[in-house]
Amino acid sequence: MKNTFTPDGPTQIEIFRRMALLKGNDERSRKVVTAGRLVMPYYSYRGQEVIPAASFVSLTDQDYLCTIYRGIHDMLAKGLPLKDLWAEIAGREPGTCKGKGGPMHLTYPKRGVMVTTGVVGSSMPIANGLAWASQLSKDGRVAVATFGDGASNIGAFHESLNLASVWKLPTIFLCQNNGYGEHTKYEKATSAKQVADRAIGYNMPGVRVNGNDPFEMYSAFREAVERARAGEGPTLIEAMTFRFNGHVFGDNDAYMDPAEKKAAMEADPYPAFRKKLVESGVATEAQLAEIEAKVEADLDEAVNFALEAPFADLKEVMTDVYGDVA
Amino acid sequence: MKNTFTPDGPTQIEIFRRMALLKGNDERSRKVVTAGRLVMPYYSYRGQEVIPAASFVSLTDQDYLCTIYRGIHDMLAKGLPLKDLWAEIAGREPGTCKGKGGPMHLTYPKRGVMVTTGVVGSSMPIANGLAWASQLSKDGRVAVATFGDGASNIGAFHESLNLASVWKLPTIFLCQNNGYGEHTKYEKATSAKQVADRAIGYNMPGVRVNGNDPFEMYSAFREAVERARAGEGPTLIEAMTFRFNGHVFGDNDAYMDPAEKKAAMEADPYPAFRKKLVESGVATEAQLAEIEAKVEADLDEAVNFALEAPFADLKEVMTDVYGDVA
Amino acid sequence: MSEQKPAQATILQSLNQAFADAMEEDEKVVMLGEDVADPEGGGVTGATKGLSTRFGEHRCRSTPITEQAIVGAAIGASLAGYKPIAEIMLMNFTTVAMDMIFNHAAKLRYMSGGQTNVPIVIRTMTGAGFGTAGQHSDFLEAWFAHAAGLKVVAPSTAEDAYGLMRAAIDDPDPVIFVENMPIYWTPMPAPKKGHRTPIGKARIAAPGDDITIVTYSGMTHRTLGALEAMKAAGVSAEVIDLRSIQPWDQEAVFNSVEKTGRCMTVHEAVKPFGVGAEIAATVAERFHGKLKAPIERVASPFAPVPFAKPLETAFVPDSQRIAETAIRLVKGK
Amino acid sequence: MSEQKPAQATILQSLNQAFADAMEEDEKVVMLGEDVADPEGGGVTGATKGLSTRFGEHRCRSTPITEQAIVGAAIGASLAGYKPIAEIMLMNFTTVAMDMIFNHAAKLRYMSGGQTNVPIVIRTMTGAGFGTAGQHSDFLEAWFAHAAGLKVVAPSTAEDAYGLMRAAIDDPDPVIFVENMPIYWTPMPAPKKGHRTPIGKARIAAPGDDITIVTYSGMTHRTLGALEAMKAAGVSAEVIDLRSIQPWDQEAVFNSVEKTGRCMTVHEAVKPFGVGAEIAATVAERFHGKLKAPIERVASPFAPVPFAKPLETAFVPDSQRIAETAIRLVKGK
Ligand SMILES: Cc1ncc(C[n+]2csc(CCOP(=O)(O)OP(=O)(O)O)c2C)c(N)n1
Ligand SMILES: Cc1ncc(C[n+]2csc(CCOP(=O)(O)OP(=O)(O)O)c2C)c(N)n1
Ligand SMILES: [Mg+2]
Ligand SMILES: [Mg+2]
Repeated sequence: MKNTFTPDGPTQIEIFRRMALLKGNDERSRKVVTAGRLVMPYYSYRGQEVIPAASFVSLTDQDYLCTIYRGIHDMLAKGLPLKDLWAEIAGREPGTCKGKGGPMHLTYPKRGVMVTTGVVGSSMPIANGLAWASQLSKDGRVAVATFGDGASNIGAFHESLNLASVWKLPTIFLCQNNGYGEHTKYEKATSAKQVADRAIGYNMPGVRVNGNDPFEMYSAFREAVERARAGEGPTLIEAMTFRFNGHVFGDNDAYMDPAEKKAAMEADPYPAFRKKLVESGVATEAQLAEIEAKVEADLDEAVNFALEAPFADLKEVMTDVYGDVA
Repeated sequence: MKNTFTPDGPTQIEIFRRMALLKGNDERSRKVVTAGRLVMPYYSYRGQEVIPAASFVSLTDQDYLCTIYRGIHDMLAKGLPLKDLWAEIAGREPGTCKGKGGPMHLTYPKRGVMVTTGVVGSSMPIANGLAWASQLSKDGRVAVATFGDGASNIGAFHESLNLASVWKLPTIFLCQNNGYGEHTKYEKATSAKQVADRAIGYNMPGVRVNGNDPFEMYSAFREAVERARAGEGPTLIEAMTFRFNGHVFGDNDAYMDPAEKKAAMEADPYPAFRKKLVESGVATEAQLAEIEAKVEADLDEAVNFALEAPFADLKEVMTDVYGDVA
Repeated sequence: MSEQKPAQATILQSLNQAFADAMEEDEKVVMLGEDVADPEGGGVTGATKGLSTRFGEHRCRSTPITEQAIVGAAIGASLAGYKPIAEIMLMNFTTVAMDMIFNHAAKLRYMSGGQTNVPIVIRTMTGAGFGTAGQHSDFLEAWFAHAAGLKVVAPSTAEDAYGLMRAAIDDPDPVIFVENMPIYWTPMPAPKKGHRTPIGKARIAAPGDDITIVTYSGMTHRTLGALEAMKAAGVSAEVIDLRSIQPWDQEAVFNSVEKTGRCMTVHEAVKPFGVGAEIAATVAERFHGKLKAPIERVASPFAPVPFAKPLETAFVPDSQRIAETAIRLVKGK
Repeated sequence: MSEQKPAQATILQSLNQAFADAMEEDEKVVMLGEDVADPEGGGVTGATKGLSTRFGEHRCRSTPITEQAIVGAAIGASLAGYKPIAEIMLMNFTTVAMDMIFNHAAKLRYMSGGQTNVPIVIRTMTGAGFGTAGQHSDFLEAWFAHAAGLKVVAPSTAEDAYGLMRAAIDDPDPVIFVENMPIYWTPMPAPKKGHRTPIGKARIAAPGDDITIVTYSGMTHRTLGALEAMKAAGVSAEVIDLRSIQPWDQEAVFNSVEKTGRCMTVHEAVKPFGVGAEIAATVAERFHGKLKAPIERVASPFAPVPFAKPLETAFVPDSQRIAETAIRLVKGK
């Protein structure tokens, strides 16, 4: 299938920049956790960077994102600043949520990161509401819900896709199919040959793409965005990918076929895209190295900032429960 | 499409007998309610008789049924005796549930009527469990969940069809599509062009049939039964029909197009099938009249029995909450 | 003072009026739920009749039967500045949407460190009396009151139905709005346009001296209906209609018990772990050593709601039981 | 008596043993939940490890992420004579399956007039302490205890984890089995094979004279951890580990309060409308005029669980707070 849209040179470089940021951030996170400098449940997204990086270049800061516990890549690609991120996952006061949300509930409305949920499937019903608001306000914003392959089996998925379709909402349902839900393989949990097949049941466009191919991903997502902005309703995108570090960082991969994992890691999209950019002349090696160096420098700064920042006062335990109570 | 199975003469007559029973019972129910002899929320199924009548002739008493508030036709077709039914809907002690369940929660395990639910969609997850039990016991029983078109949009539908498919359960999902959920038209609530389309998303057979045609209904359902008994897994059947008396008996039909209703009532499957049986020589007019007379006589007996039966003792309010407590 | 006969309205009419007034005043107020728009009848009881015709179907929108999606859509729209009123037809069906209500609506403000909030109203009907049996009549307000981040209100009068609905729509946080069907159609003094009943403030439904009876929703009327029998027995009860359950008006209850020295609670929800327990525990702690009688809780028995009319009638607390309990507490056995 | 060092086991091991023993003895005992079978690791914490290998994947079956379907399948299989143990990984996710639990599992016996029953166990983990924040740590036992037809248990020891699990599997009705993660891995005296802890019977975790502290689940250990500080202050507390919350052992609590004349409750769930309210209300009513001090309820503050470690730590009641409360109640301010 030919891609409908192709990112131009600067966009390709921007996609790469976001991929580098995401990859660097994941590696740094695992390092900091492994070193014991920070304690948190960490759901590594390493291997899935292309999906949000190549998709969200087609969004504006005003567009909405509802993501999940495995969603830090989504948020960064949507523009969540590193310092706010790191202070939050370290539980510190200057974190986006004053340390009260943590890695599973990061929120940053300034860049449209509206909800991060720890409940499987629950990003979708809320994204519809944001999309409904756009439709009411006629402001052209789209709402993206990301979720996993496992989440495509839960009731909230079904209700959300149906409502989005009958209401013609500008919601984009972005399924990141990494082949597993926790330790359970796709085939053992999901009856659909492919998640994209389910779109037929909602009379909406559904497409399976290679989520590790920035060009395919860019095109499919941009199509969905244009459709949403044009008032033509929702799209279901199933982006095929793989999580390199299992479900939660530190679990052992006993449930996984080692060969499957090895093959996936050898097909790491990051070096592949990097190489392609240089070979096609879109970017020079030096340019890309500079991007990567900048990521590392920014990470140094963010991590230091976060780990030196204070925790919120204990009275914060009781604030933000209600808006009208001190 | 040619029907795979055709009911033989005696089966046709049995289908008619059940249709006559169901139709007679609905008419009697509305009469008794209208006369004020019995007070209950009544969800008339008039117009939908063919679906269970033509389907359940392929079931045994050991097969399981989970049905809904609009499900008295299903139960009667599954063998629930009239006296037990009437005593229950009258709230009397000899009712199937001692009067504690009422019309929305009739239960009669002796004939496989395992659950009647008042919550939209909730027949399906439980039917799967009964089907799982059959699979574990290898006793060849099938479990039927009936539900409406509106219910096909709720989360429980999705979760149930997916689980039934990945577990290859002998569950039959029988959607009675009467074009409305309460006052909302199919198109306004359901994104799928047809509910049957959703089967693709579960990689299971899905078929839309004319639920008012006893032959089509018989064939489709029997196919599903044979598939289930053979261990080949679940089927989704969407049976097209119409409810002649709106959502709950007594509501006004303002939300309905009068022409639509008129056309549906003119296509009443009952007189049509009756005529066909006589014309094709399968039954004589006298035979059918006798069946109908028997239904009326049985109803007379059941209604009188029920309305003369005592209510349960007030201490029944506190029994059957737990099994180990007096 | 002039002796004008006050205008009458039912709770149902007052709710409808509250919706219309709020939608008129603020275009951010929107409505969604099953059958709520006029082509679908304006709600199964007509509570939302006329709204879609007047304000457009985009602002009063019928949904599929899909409670998770309904509450989710309300939450999402509220995050973007709207003030949605979501109808979950019956309280038992809130169970289908419980994740959206409890894990999301209630918590997004907190988990986001105050960056977002969820100003939605979830209205839901309940109450025994119509023979709808085990899955259509339960009172679950104690669950919602146990959930930090939610508010819970349950009016018993037309004025408060209006006033609390307006206050709930104004409120910056999610409010569970409990409507009791059996009192839907009773004519009562009509609300004034624009009236607000503050959330968290109780109402003294009847003043008295010997015992404080704390109640809410439909049971307020049954408690008031018990006053005559109490009076005949020489018992003067102060009836407090809580109106809000989370937060509940401790000050009003304390002031009353200070005066009466006795307290009992009345609700239709089953007794164990119900709202009465929180009130009784709080009052008992506060008035340790000062109460003239133990605090009793009148409530439904610990069972699902039965269908059969005599059983259903016996299930719900009635005025006689309320009166007997109050008299026993005041006069001794 | 011989002074043998008793065998040790963790709650996790004891649960695993209970499953294995029950499945061995009765082929109708089956298990389902996310990742419960061995190809998926035998449960995220290994609670069900080895079962599918030993008894077959048909009897210990991994499911999709689909809690309504999980509980529904358990209900259905139980109606056909099986005794399913369903895992809902975390207590917060029971919200997704609440209709199946509350409207169906709890009520089918009643609504069918006793023709059917639902002998299932729903196990679910919870508890703050692992930085999993607002949607993974809540205690919702008060909700389930408010639902007629359900039983609710929450063990604090390895013996009771085993004994209550066996009793729950035997039980003819649905049992919500609450597991507290922070005490999963603590070695404790091991259960005896076949042991049953009767549902509804409390355990005196420590005898004492001055005050009765009613608690359960992980908070039992924090309460026991407070005894030393109490002792130092001259306070002797009787600690009652409820073990069962619905039904709860009123007799044991009453006997103790009869002796001590004082009572307090401790749980991790938030305070308002929590389990402590029911206990306090019941004890206060029963001991009207006889208590030497008001009944206080130690519980988590009325907020979601925060992520940041210091805040999370401050959120959960600790031994110090428990000790201080008990000392204050006994010794006065
Ligand atoms: C309703 C619910 N059930 C169970 C869980 C526990 N859980 C957390 S992540 C996860 C796996 C989700 O898999 P998938 O949707 O494929 O996303 P992935 O983690 O692979 O990105 C599960 C079962 C949960 N968070 N919510
Ligand atoms: C979860 C839930 N939401 C709402 C209702 C209220 N309700 C009862 S029947 C019904 C319509 C169902 O329509 P459909 O599934 O098409 O079945 P039909 O009544 O047409 O047979 C609704 C909305 C309910 N019972 N359960
Ligand atoms: Mg996955
Ligand atoms: Mg219908």
